[in-house]
Amino acid sequence: MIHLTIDSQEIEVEEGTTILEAARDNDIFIPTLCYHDALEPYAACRLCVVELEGKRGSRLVASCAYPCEEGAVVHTNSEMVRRSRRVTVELLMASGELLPLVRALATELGVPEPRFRLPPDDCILCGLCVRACRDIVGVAAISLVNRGIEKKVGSPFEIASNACIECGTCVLICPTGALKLGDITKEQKDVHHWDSLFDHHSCHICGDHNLEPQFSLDYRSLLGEQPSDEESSEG
Amino acid sequence: MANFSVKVVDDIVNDHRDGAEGSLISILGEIQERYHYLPRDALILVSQWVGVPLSQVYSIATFYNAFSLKRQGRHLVHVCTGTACHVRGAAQVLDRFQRRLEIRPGETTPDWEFTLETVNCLGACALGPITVIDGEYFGQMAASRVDKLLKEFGMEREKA
Amino acid sequence: MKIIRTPAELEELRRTLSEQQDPSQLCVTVCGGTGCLAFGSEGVHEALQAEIKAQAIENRVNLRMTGCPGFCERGPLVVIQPKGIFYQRVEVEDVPQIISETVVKGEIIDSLLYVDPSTGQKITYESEVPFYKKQRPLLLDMNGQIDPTSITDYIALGGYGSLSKVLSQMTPEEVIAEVTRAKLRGRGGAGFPAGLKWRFTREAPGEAKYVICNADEGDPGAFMDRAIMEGNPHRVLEGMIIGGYAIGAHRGFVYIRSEYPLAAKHLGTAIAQAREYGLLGKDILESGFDFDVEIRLGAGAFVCGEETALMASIEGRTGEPRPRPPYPAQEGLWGQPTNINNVKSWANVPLIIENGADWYAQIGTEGSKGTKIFSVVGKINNTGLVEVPMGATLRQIIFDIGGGIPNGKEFKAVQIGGPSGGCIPKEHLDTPIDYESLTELGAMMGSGGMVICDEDTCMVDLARYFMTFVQEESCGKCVPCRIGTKAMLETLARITKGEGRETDIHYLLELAEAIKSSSLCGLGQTAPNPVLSTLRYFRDEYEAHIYEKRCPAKVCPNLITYEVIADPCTGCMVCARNCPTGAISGEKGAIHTIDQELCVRCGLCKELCKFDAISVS
Amino acid sequence: MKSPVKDNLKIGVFICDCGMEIASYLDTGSLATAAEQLPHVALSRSMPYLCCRRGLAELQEAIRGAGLNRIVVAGCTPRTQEAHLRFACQEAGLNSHLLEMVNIREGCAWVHQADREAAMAKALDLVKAGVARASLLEPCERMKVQITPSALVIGGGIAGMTAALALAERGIPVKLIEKEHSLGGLIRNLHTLYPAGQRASEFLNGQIEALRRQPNVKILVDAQVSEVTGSVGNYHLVVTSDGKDRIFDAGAIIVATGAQVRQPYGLFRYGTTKVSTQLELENVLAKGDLHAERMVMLLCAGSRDERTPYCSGICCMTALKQALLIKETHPKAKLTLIFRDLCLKGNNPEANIRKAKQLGVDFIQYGPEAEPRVTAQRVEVYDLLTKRHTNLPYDLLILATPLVPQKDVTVLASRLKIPLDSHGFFPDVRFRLRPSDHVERGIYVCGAAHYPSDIQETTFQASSAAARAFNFLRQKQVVSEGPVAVVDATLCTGCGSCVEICPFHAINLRQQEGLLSISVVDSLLCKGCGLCAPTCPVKAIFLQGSSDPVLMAQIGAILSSEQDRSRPLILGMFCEWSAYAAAEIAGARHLQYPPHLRIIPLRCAGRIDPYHVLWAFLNGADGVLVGGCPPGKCHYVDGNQQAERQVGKLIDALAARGFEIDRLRLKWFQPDDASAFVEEISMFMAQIEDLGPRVTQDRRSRDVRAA
Repeated sequence: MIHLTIDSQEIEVEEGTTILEAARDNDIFIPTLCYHDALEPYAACRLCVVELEGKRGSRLVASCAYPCEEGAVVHTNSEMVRRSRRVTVELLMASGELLPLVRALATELGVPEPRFRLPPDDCILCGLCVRACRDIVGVAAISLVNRGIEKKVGSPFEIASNACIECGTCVLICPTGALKLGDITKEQKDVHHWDSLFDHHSCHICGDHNLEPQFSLDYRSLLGEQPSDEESSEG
Repeated sequence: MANFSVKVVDDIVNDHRDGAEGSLISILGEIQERYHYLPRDALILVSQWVGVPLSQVYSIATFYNAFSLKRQGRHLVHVCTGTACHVRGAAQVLDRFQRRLEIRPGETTPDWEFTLETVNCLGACALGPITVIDGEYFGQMAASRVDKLLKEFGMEREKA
Repeated sequence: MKIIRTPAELEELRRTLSEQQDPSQLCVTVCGGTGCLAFGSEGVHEALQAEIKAQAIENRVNLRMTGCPGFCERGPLVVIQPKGIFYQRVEVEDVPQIISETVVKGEIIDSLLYVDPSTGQKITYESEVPFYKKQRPLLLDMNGQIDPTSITDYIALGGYGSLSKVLSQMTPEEVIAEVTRAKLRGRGGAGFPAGLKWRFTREAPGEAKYVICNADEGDPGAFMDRAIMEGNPHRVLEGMIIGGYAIGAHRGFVYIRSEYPLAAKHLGTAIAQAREYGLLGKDILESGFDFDVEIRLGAGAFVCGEETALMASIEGRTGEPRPRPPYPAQEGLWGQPTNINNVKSWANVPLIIENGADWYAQIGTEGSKGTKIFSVVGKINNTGLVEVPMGATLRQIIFDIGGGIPNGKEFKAVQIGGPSGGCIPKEHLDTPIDYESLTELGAMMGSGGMVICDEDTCMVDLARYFMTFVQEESCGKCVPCRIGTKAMLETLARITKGEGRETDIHYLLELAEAIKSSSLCGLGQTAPNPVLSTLRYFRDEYEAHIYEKRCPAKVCPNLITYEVIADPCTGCMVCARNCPTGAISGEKGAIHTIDQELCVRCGLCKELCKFDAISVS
Repeated sequence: MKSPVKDNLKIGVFICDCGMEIASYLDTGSLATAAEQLPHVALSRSMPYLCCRRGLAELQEAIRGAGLNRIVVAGCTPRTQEAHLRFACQEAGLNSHLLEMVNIREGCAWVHQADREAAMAKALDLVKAGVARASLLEPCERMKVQITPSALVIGGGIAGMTAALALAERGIPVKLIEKEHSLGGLIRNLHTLYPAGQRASEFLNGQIEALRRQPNVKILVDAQVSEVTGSVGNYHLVVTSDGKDRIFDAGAIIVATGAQVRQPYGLFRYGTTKVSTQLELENVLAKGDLHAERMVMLLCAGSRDERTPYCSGICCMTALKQALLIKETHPKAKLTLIFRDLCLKGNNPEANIRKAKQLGVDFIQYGPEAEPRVTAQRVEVYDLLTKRHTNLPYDLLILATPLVPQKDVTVLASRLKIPLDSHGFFPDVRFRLRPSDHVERGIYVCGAAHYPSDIQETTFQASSAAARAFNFLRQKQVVSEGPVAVVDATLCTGCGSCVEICPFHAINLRQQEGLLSISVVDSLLCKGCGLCAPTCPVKAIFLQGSSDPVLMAQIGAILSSEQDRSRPLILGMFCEWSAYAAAEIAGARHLQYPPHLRIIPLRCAGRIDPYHVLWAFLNGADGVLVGGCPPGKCHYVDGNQQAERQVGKLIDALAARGFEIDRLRLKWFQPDDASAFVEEISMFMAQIEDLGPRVTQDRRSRDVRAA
């Protein structure tokens, strides 16, 4: 058993319990976005950061992943925490008015009108859908593609995924409702697609002859594949 | 540009058979080296042979700078934008290449001749600013040298 | 090739090898480091080979392509041993002369000698070059001497002696104790005590354990790791084997960034040779200890320098960091205890074992032991690698060794530690450098990249540069790093464009603090440093950009104008012909004028004008 | 583990507060107390977080301590937590299939926030149903089968050879069988290859050489598969080669039987001396005795029309290749290429067109509406570009005829139990099912057998098929878990209707000496959709965990409601892939809808049996809503159609007896369209409200019985 103090509350927990779990069991609220009981901690949204006192001054740690340590002193809502949370929330709001939780936090922390804007997007890249698809459903039809500010959730080659079983778990678990099954299964390739009427890339020489029918490659489309522009019609 | 061959990919993967998932990046690296980009078929085959989800292969292919999903031009132009090169004016050199080739970094000229890329540091800072074309180093670059260099690599089109 | 089975056999081999070597033997060494190769040393080497053959003096002269001794600025470097005659900026054309004059007749070729810019006098011998004289090469010592692709060269100089000592005379605990006593600190940048890390990993439970050499030298402008791997790969290997023995690991990985093909090649050769000689593999030197090493190439991701991201990459996933704890020492590669150290750290290990912890501990300062290699680049006369004891001052490095700033320009600041580091202005030139003092000054040791800035360097632009870098390299997992760095970059870009607002500096500070404190991994936590330190020492430059819409260093394109100075202009048309936007007009022989509307401030005209008739303001 | 005898059933009920997520809308405490009263419930309690470390520990403790042998968990959606809970049960020594989850969060607490009372009533009904169901649950055992580590490749064409080689190189013993006397398939008849123009024979010989050098490959020519028995991972094959029968086993089968070129007799004067197919031209070119001066190539000859609606994919490239070849050898020759569309693949399709144009090949585009006319002397065609009729005199007309399936495909298909598409090619069937619910069959199709494809495409498919076969074999064993159909041999009459209906060919009739033959379920192939159950006239086949008794108990329990009966009570029997998913997502989004709906999830709407519906009405349902996947979207091929049939039948029967058939509805739902779901429910609800409560008990039961 491990003993620690969270917001001046003496708490005893089993070894291996995270600060977040410990707090929840004692009705101490810590905001989270990318956390889900059924999944491994991801520690990406940084809303759940808490102040951990240490020899060399306090520091912030992600409570969803940080294990309770004997004698630890934790503050879940100190000024340090609130300062960082305020910025995080403001940054989250850069891509649009988001889910209730964030809006609630914004008002509570007195976050100003975001001073920085990104193209509107409901996805906050909490990765829940991707992790659920991989770790719960076990098909890994979608993944995080690109990196940095370009990062997004997508299926391979960003066309209909053939691994997707359309179970809807990703949609169910998405906290912002940003994800539609259609995004992953749009134009779900039908086995006969290659013999259907196709629209064409047109020839670069006279612009009139029609080149490769887009769906002549049904087999690949089944593999989440489609003849790509640069492969099919550029000279 | 070498035409994509299934056999080549088969063999590359087969060489890494025991490495399994751990060798994924090495495999993609070899394919990239062979074709200067990662053909879609190749990614699909790799995922199937190695036995990892295509989505994972795809996210790796899009995560690392060394990989490209777009077909590359005949000549690869790498402009070093490392710190040393930057303070010595790499920006102007890059700018000149962009104007001359009329493409941004990561893009390829419509005639599939040149692909322009930036690279973070080649560790040959003494020569900064550096440009590498098809593996050949050109040190102490200057905007004024760009045109000549491009001509050497067979760029005919007149200045835009 | 015969396998070395016992320490005795190793010693035996070493003796025979050194006996074969005649100290008076003529030997021409050519630097084969990437820097010199880029200068064309490959060609020089081939030419020398051909010439030696042509002159039929193979039996009298050895030719050797070595690693990088550090003086990249003057490459390609050629040294003629045993005298150590030092030729620089050698070209293929010079080769016949070198052979006929120097090698055969022993005469010095003046034109190829190095001229000390400060004194103006020619220097004949390598040992007298000030750039080398004031250094203390421990890790780079062999780079100029041995052929990195030959294990025997290394063994001849006592290589693998430490390994044999460890395996035959020391228990793992003793090894760890020795490293701990030497106070070796991780050279990756954070400076965590290596001995301690080793012990954690050794004591952590796990069915398999791993050691990793972090050779993902992503920090732009730093290339000392590359120099070590290219020039003396066996020492890194030896260090890893010793570490593996101490920790109880049987498998090691070297994670090299793909931008370093030569380093990977040499290390690969080294591994193959070590296996061949039985120094890797089963029951090394009859100790019963098995160990092997694999190379894993990175694929271009700065974040993979972060240990958890690096391990993810080795496991074949995207290089996304994961929260720590658990630390690699507890749960690393494939969930097993793993010890990650930087190339330099590993290379230090054989030295410590060979000369003892006490010897090592007396080099450097109280807190930071041993030497540190800096790559000194940017606005500096002697670009190159500088190895000095911890505690050397910036002045020594930049002026005594680095030869100061070119073209009589004014030194402004030095940027240390790359994207995670900060800049240090001239008032601190005399601070002795170690981990603590640098952190004090808002910089950090980092990999040891030093970028020298002179008066023409805009610190705001430099900050923006680094922010662009981390912003592009951010893996995008956590919010502060993904969106925060973007926000900072936008703000900086705005400032350099002359659209800065009063609130911007405050906003930057606010963001910086949050990103530092709440990011998931080291990349994010240190990303704001360049901005913070420039703000700390050069706030005035920021203010000049924001309030006066002025770039003091005349760098930021939107804040400068190019103009033709009337009298020097001869109307030669060069600028007009080359202007990419046709902004320059003027008759032949008449003074030209620049249309500020059309001008894109590419600087081409200024660069091309032979009469300095273009001014920037 | 053996199932406990009914009388010592010990059911444990655990109600999760989910922090305040559930507790702030539902009184979990009194739910627990209420559940305590239910039959066989030995223990019932509510807990703050069931999913957390502590919660799971408590659950396991209770199982061990109180000796519980059935568990009902009322909390959040099973989708995310079920796996963890099942695992916890398993750990505590309880078969994981004896756990029943009731969704009172997305399914109740979050969606009826306005009407707490009704929500409570609903929650209780859901728990009741859970308990009723749990008490009838039986353990399912997982079954493991070793895989025979070898492969059979059918077809020695380029596809077959590529696949065989790839597998062999990875140490898999491969039998490669070819029905012809020599390997190579279609390519044997080719002269050169597109686009590089390499000699086909060289290419082919290279391939064959590599194959012969490979010790892991055994080649059988003049061979055909004459019998296939066994199942997933272990196929027992009889291959007839030159009269002799060879018998061997294989874990995986790759179908690479290729296709054939149609001989279009009668079409465009084919059969006369001046008209030939591309394939015949290949031979001419190979021999080098081409003597025509004026040549016309007609593309899409006999394809992309009513009879053969598909694009054969490779003819355009062949035509272009041949054109270039001819122009090289006969620069003088006049050559016109008449096409509808040019289907060219590869990096730079224009390159060859340009080349051909430069060499003087004329291109004329025609449209389907104006097909070229071929007379003995000339080809008359309407040029779409010039909008003019053109006459082309010819000495040789080359028809680009499509690839069509091999003659014997149907036989092979039935032997391997794999489907054929409408044209007679082997489609690539993909199951949209959870990995845990189905095992791969180990049969893979590639090459022209799959659809007309060029060499690049074919080799790609072959490698891909080989890769999947390789990873299938590499597993060493297949494991199937979860509910499957079971036959009660004492009842089965061997009528074969379940064999008919099973979308996965998982049921076979076993002949018995002197007895009625009976149905036997291949539990590796069974995906547990339950389509078979309603079709069995004697109810001899049932789905584990979803048998009629179980479902009826659930229905009975869920409708024995204490809710205010002035409001209608509606039963939803929802396919878990569509309607139920939509309901859960509506919950996750906190969309509000009337609380008088009780949902029972099914694997597939096709499981619905008229009796279930009647039973529901008998038990006081005012309306029954059946929800399934939209047409073409069923995860079990055509379960939704079966549902439609069943419900349709019932509606007619009820209508015939003047029953208000508006009380029974079948609706299609998109899994992720939560708002549409809410709309549907509200509409149906309103409809039932208008109809008012059902007529009196006795009357009702009478007319239902009559039905």
